[in-house]
Amino acid sequence: MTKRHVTRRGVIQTGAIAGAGLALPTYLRAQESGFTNAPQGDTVTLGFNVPQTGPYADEGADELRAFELAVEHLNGEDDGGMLQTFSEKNLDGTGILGRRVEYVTGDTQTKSDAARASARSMIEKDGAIMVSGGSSSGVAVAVQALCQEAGIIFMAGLTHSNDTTGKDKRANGFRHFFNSYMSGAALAPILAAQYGEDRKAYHLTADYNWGYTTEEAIRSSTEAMGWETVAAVKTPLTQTDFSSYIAPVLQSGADVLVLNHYGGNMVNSLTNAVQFGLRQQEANGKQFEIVVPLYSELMARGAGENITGILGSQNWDWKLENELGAKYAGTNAFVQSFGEKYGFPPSQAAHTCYVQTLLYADAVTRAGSFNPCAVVEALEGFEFDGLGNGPTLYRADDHQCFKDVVVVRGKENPENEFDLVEIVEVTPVDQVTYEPDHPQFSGGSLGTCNAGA
Amino acid sequence: MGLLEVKDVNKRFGGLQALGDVNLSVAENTVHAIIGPNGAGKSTLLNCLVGKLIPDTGSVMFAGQSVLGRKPFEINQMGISRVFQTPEIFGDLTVFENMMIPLFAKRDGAFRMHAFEAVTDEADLIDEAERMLAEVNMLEKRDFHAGSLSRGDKRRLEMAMCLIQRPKLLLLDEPTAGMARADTNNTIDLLKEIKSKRDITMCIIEHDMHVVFSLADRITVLAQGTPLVEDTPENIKGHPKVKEAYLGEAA
Amino acid sequence: MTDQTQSAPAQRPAATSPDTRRRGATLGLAPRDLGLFLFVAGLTLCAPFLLNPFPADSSLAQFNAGYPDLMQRFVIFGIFAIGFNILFGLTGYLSFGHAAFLGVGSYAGVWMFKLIGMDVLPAIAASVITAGLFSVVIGYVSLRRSGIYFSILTLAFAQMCFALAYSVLTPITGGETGLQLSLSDPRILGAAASASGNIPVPSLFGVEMRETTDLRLGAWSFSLNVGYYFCAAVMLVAFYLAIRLFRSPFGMMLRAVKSNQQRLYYTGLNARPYTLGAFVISGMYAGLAGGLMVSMDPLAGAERMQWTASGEVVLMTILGGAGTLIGPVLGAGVIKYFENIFSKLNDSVLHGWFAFLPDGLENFVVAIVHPFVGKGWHLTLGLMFMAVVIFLPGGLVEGGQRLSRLFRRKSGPETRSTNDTPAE
Amino acid sequence: MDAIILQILNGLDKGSAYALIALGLTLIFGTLGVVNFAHGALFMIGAFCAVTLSRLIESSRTVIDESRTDFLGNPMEVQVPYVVDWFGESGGAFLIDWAVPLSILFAIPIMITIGWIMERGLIKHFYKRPHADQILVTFGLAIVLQEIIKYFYGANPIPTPAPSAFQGSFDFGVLLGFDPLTILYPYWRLVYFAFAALIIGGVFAFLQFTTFGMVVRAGMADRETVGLLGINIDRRFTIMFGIAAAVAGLAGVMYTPINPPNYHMGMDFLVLSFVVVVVGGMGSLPGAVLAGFLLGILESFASMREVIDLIPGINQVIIYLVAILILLTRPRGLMGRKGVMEE
Repeated sequence: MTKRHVTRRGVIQTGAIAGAGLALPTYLRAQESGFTNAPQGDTVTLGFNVPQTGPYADEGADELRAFELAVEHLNGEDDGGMLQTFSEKNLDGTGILGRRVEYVTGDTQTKSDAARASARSMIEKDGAIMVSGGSSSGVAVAVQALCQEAGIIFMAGLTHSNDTTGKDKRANGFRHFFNSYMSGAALAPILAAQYGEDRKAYHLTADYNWGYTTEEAIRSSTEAMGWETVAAVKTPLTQTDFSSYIAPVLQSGADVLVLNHYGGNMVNSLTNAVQFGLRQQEANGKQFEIVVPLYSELMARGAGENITGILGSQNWDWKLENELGAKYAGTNAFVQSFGEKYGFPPSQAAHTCYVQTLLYADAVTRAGSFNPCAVVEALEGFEFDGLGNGPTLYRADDHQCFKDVVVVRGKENPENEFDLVEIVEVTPVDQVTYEPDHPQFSGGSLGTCNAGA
Repeated sequence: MGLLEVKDVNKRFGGLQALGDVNLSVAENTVHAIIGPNGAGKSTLLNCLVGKLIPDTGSVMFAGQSVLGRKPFEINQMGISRVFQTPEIFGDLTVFENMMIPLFAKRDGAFRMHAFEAVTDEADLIDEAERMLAEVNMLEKRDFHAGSLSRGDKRRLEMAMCLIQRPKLLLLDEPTAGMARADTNNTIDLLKEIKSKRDITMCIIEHDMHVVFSLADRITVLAQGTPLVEDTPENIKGHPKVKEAYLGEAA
Repeated sequence: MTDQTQSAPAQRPAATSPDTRRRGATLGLAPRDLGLFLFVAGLTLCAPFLLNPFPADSSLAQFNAGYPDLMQRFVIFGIFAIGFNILFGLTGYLSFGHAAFLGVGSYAGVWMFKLIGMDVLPAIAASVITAGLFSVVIGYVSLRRSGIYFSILTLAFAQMCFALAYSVLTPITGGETGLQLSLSDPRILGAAASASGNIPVPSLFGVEMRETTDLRLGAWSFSLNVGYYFCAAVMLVAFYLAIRLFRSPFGMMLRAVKSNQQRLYYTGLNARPYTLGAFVISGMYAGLAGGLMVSMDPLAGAERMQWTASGEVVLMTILGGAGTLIGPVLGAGVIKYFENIFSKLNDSVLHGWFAFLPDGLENFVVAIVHPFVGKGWHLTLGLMFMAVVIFLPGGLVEGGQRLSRLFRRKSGPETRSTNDTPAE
Repeated sequence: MDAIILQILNGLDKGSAYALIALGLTLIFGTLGVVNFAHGALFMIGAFCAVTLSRLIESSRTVIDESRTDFLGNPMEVQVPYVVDWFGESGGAFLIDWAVPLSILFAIPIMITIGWIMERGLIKHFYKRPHADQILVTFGLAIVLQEIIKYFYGANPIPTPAPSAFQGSFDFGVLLGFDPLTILYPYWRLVYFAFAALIIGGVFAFLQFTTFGMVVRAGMADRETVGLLGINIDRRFTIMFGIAAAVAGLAGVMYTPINPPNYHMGMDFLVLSFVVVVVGGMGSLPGAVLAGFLLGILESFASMREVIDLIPGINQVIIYLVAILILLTRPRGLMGRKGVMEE
């Protein structure tokens, strides 16, 4: 084989023990295969990089449960979950391309440095061929860039910032989760329908990238509906008490408060807003309302009954198929096997991670190769169904999935801590689709796929 | 003209007049003692000499230069060393290193970035340090942690650290405070020995008359912030004002 | 805050610098220091082998740390901790904001990659210089106070750096996602994109930092990585300079600052420039570490400036042994090992290890171990901090000393030294 | 004007949390000279006392309700709290509703015990050790406590609402002659402020007017002398440690309705509380309280839209900026004593 690329990894086998060396399994990367971490022997290793410490540890734990479930299903254990409903029937429970799936886990700590360290150890030490997971956009973007460099596939977990498939998109990275723009586009018409078109909004925005893109998306969509934005105030990431940001809201003339917050910030700002009695007030002759663009069921649990009646958007909800019918097939199959195994329904973070794992496995199978470039080709422009979101497209231009977006509202009297939201409506995919060169996503390029080695 | 000339120094702390019109002249190569009852202003005066306090009015001249407004390290560089009431040494360093630091200060000034030279290369300084340690009978303890020395040894080390800089003036702040009689006598002998071996001016602030009369060439008696008398030890001994000041305090 | 002087009840000989006169110095180091330096050099050289003691496919391979990323981290954080120790170990000034220098160093490095080209030397130079400039300013202001007041000043500066970098300075720092390279960067002295259309990777005179050779010996496999050896070489230089500094008059002055500032002033020395010097040197070490970090992995995240990161280097230094030469490096290694190895042990790995046990017992053992690994790795780390500081007051170095004393005692009482082992 | 009054209220409220934590911290840190990185963890444990008590009160027996099904289609399990069995519907509901205030009684003995164990079992041995060692051991302890809580309660925040009587807002503006609905302030936050004032006043009164307090104050000023007088200052310091832990714990209990507690809330407050204590001045209890309120109020003002528009990012750094300015103009913070933790 002629070496076209600069050698990044060579293999020296000392002659005397070359025979023994050849018998070596997964750990080694084979130069000959032409791509990083080509599976050796009869197994293939996937890397699941989730927050296991820090504020998102529970979300990470839920993602990890989904990954474990996906691996079991791929290996033909358990009931197979969404494999039965998936529109592609290539996966038959014999692993991926006949290789048994193994996995390694790591802790992102929700810090881009730690996440990259953990991902690098999966790549360099454990020979992972694909890395997935994550619970924040900072981490997703950082790890995606790393996977691009190393020449392996990154299947993003929960990451909602436009940047992941916008200015920071990478050829080796794929996102199934929806994004800020889609939240805005999905929410705006429903907000207008529920609260009227003559509304004045006050934004509190987390002062970092994800907050910026979310605020921009919600503002532009709602303003297009006729809403007016009274003010937008940025709040520090490390803020725990939002009282001083909430208190002036009523006096500002606004009648809707939009909380562009996630996780702990969202729990606290929402709790504080309800504490200040905003929901009981009237402003401009209308009932005052609060909107949380990105709902996380897990974190919503922390806000308790404060979420009652609050509108927001989700990538998926475990009640979809029950309430809206067979279009969202796959949902029940997944909920069933997840619920059987763990005793409670899965979160949207779990769902997206599970689906990403299956999509990767399927792409490899269709491509007939673990080569990242072949996988990229298989995933680009791929249309599928039966994974819980209805018909979905993996767009080639930016590696973003396009599917319906669920608009939810905090339930009045939740029966248990897993049933906190009710589905209000599903915004069809057409309404949330945008051009690849949309200004909110401009400034980056995919580059070319990198197979490493 | 003395080596140290204090003129009309006043210092107030709030309503308290700590020093009032202090005039003092320390002649070169003498031992000058400043005595006085508690609260007489001895320590305040000393602190004015070394730059820790700045007098409200008056002047302090050392070898023809004013020390006022200078920081302690600058005053030291002018040639004044100070021995503290409780020995101030570098407790975490070895005895040997304690000796090297004043040597470097003497040679290199208040600051020099000698980060990549080796202490062990300074053969001349090492010899000098060891000679000095030998003089104060501490050579065998050169590699001890200074913090672990006995109080007497600490006192001797501190003196050695001051002397190795060859100061023109050595200020001693109650060098025998809290010492047993034997230790006090040892210290007196040490100081006498030091004095006999070199030209040095000493200014001792002392409570203990025994020490003062054993060592001093001249004595200034301070009371309530003002000098009462300045004279030779013989004359001070029977001076009525002195008796009054001390007895007055006692009564 | 300085370490309080502990006066021993009895007189005892010094624990430091037994050689006060140079005898047969090589490389400007006394024999004892030279020995230490060669020992460390040997360890770093052989690290890829020493850190991979288990065969690649054995169940204990999880404990292998000999992969490029972690080895690089060991030496980079070693540099960071060595530098921190120059300030804290010698002068006793406890900075709680040193991560800021690592952070600005990283940003400077990435900006060099973006603007100039992918060679690591300009990037590292820019990192060191930028961190140095920051530390001059922050040090000049903070050193006006001492003790806890100094610590809080440095903490405040670093937290400001972090908060601003994460938010309003996003155009310069990349904010939440970190500062990263892109295909549209100018890179005036290099190519904007590699031949294959990807973002080029950091290199030294054309040799890519990530180039790795896998060496297979029987069941074992060892990764020899260019980046690691580059970092290791830099660390050895940094370590060598630190030894020289410790043994220099300057280092002695710094220890004098810690021991008794009053005496220092009355000995004719100005402590302020000495402490500032130490602060800037240690800031530049931090910048160097930051520059190396982005040279190995060209992304700079704001979190590396957070107080937790500053706290981490404090912990590394104390854990290893503050004021000792090798301690901080050891501390850095231990903490990074925990972070990267223990966090990756999950239940399926545990079941793999204990598979030989009967089922019930296996589950029981896994359940016992489970809280301490994987997502519980923090717990193990916390327990280790407590254990070390309770049982080994001088940090890991003291542990090593106790072991070696024990060993010496066993091997022959006549070699027992009355001296405490020097603080290395 | 109303906006300013609102922010002063906010500042007093934030300030009471800061002051309470700083008060406990300064009792330990500024007086015993122990750098206690575990103090934030004590605050967190206090909050989880409230969580635990609510859970205990809500502990239930499970009844299968055949008429409903759960998400997997199995018969629904319904939880019936024991207190409902014991005290009837309304009595049980009342207990559940008032869980947080009730936790105060529950938390005091627990926190004092924890503080006592910490001091006797661990901190005592570190009084004479270098600060570096104190940092390492208390940081280790903080991590361990945090991880234990995480192991049992998870990483997510846990909602612990205030009693329904204290939900909603009080129209503060009307008292001051503003139009109705201009200055609304949540009842519970007002309760928190009053509670903080009470605790702070209590601690000061205790130190000021009891012999115990006098000895402790003397011990703060000069530990050795008091020791020489034959007074067992160590035992009193142990009790002080218990009190400091209780103050931190109570601050945590009462904080739970304001923000749902999670296992790392202590770490979130840790750095801030150190800043508050140092800005107040080492060894000064009034300084710590004053600095707490000062920083709380300044933080509130800095978060106003008008201020942020004027100086972008000011809300991110205000606390640190103020800390730097104060420490540079006043060498020992607002009311610090000379020589405490200056070396």
